[in-house]
Amino acid sequence: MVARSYAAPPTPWSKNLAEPQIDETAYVHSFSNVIGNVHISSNVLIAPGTSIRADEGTPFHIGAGTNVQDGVVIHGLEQGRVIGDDGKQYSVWVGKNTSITHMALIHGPAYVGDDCFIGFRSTVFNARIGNGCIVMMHVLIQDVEIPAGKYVPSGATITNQQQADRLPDVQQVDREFARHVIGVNNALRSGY
Amino acid sequence: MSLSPLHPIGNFNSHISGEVIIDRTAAIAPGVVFHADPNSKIIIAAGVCIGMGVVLHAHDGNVEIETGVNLGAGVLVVGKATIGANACVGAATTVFNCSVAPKQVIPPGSLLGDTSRHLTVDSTVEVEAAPTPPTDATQPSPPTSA
Amino acid sequence: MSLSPLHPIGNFNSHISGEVIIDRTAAIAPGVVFHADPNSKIIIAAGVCIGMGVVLHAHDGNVEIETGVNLGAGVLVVGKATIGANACVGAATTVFNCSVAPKQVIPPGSLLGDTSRHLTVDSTVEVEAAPTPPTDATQPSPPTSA
Repeated sequence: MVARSYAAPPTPWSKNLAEPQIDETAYVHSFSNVIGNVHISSNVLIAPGTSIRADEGTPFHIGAGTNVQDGVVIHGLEQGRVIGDDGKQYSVWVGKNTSITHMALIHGPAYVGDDCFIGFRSTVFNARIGNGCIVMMHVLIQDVEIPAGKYVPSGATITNQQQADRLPDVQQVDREFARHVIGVNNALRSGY
Repeated sequence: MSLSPLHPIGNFNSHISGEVIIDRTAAIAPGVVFHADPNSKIIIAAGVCIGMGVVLHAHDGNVEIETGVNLGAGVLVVGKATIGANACVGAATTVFNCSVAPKQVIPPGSLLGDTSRHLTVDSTVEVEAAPTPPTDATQPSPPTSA
Repeated sequence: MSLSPLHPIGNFNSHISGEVIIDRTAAIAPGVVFHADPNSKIIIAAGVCIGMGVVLHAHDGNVEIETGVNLGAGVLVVGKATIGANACVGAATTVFNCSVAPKQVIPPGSLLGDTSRHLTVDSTVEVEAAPTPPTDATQPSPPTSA
């Protein structure tokens, strides 16, 4: 699959023209915008209409088997970094086998762990989301660290750490619903 | 619930794939994504207006946008859905696997058809959220390490 | 993967159809849809600023955007409506078959006009979101209705 991608434009804080590094098994749709220092691992799906621009905060990492769906935006502030699982600093780290569904916004500094689900139109900004979390739809998560395995219901606004600490654990029914939604999305892979 | 921001679209190309039938009197902004899975269709009737950045994804059934419907910018419709004639769906609304009746007016930022587990996450949270608890607990921003 | 088509030069990334009259001093962002049904008009006066992703759909009457009006991104105006001189309409607002008085300031995400049927969409969810007491998302403070 030929990916249309671009070097980040030179800026006062980044003089090099970094280009994305995309694993050859990843599928990056040509109508997506992938710009700058972005590492895309094996079997990642980047759908059309996505915008992944490492032109301010940089670099980004997207782990193996992760899906990034139509209309998703990944971007980062110039300042602020998270520590990725490899111990290095990233503006945005997304782990393995995670689903970032339609129109979600992941704005760095942000860390999203492995096996997570980020629902339609939810926003993650200046936050860490532990492995196996399920974040439903129209959610705002900002300035907090969410422990692994937590469930964030639709419409929630989680902007202080007490709220984050009291979130309920993911239940089987939540996994099933997320799988249902992802099932819809996975059909995309065959479609493209 | 906070109204999520409209994403400025990175490019103005529209992407249409699968079986998509668009009446020639429909008005469609740039930067839309219409995707019909196999055995599903997207049907857009006469006089429909569709705003920028709208995503329609038909899956396990058809997405039908009936005559005279208006979809504001950034609307997302996923699954099997009918938007009834002359309905008006506000910007940044999500419609998941459900339908909107004819002539209905849906406020901006709505979420329709969400059947996930709804619960009141410890409402006690409100209490200490308000009186600004002094400790470092209110000092989150943990990820910004560098 | 098909080769993407060449785009005609001069396409300014908007969709304008029907009888639409735009003053040459109006500033219009890309990605808008202006659609006037037969026997309806859209009239945009001098000094108007129109944000990205705005949809104007004149239906059974005219949509008039008077001098100096500002429409934020994603605003949706449907039916017959006048936005009075120097009014300021916040992003993602829906104006359905009603008018906004001159100089009025409408908060973002509002729903104005005929809302024959309100759905309480998931408003239960708001409970845990309480720290930022949301104006019921389905009901975003319509300050004026026609």
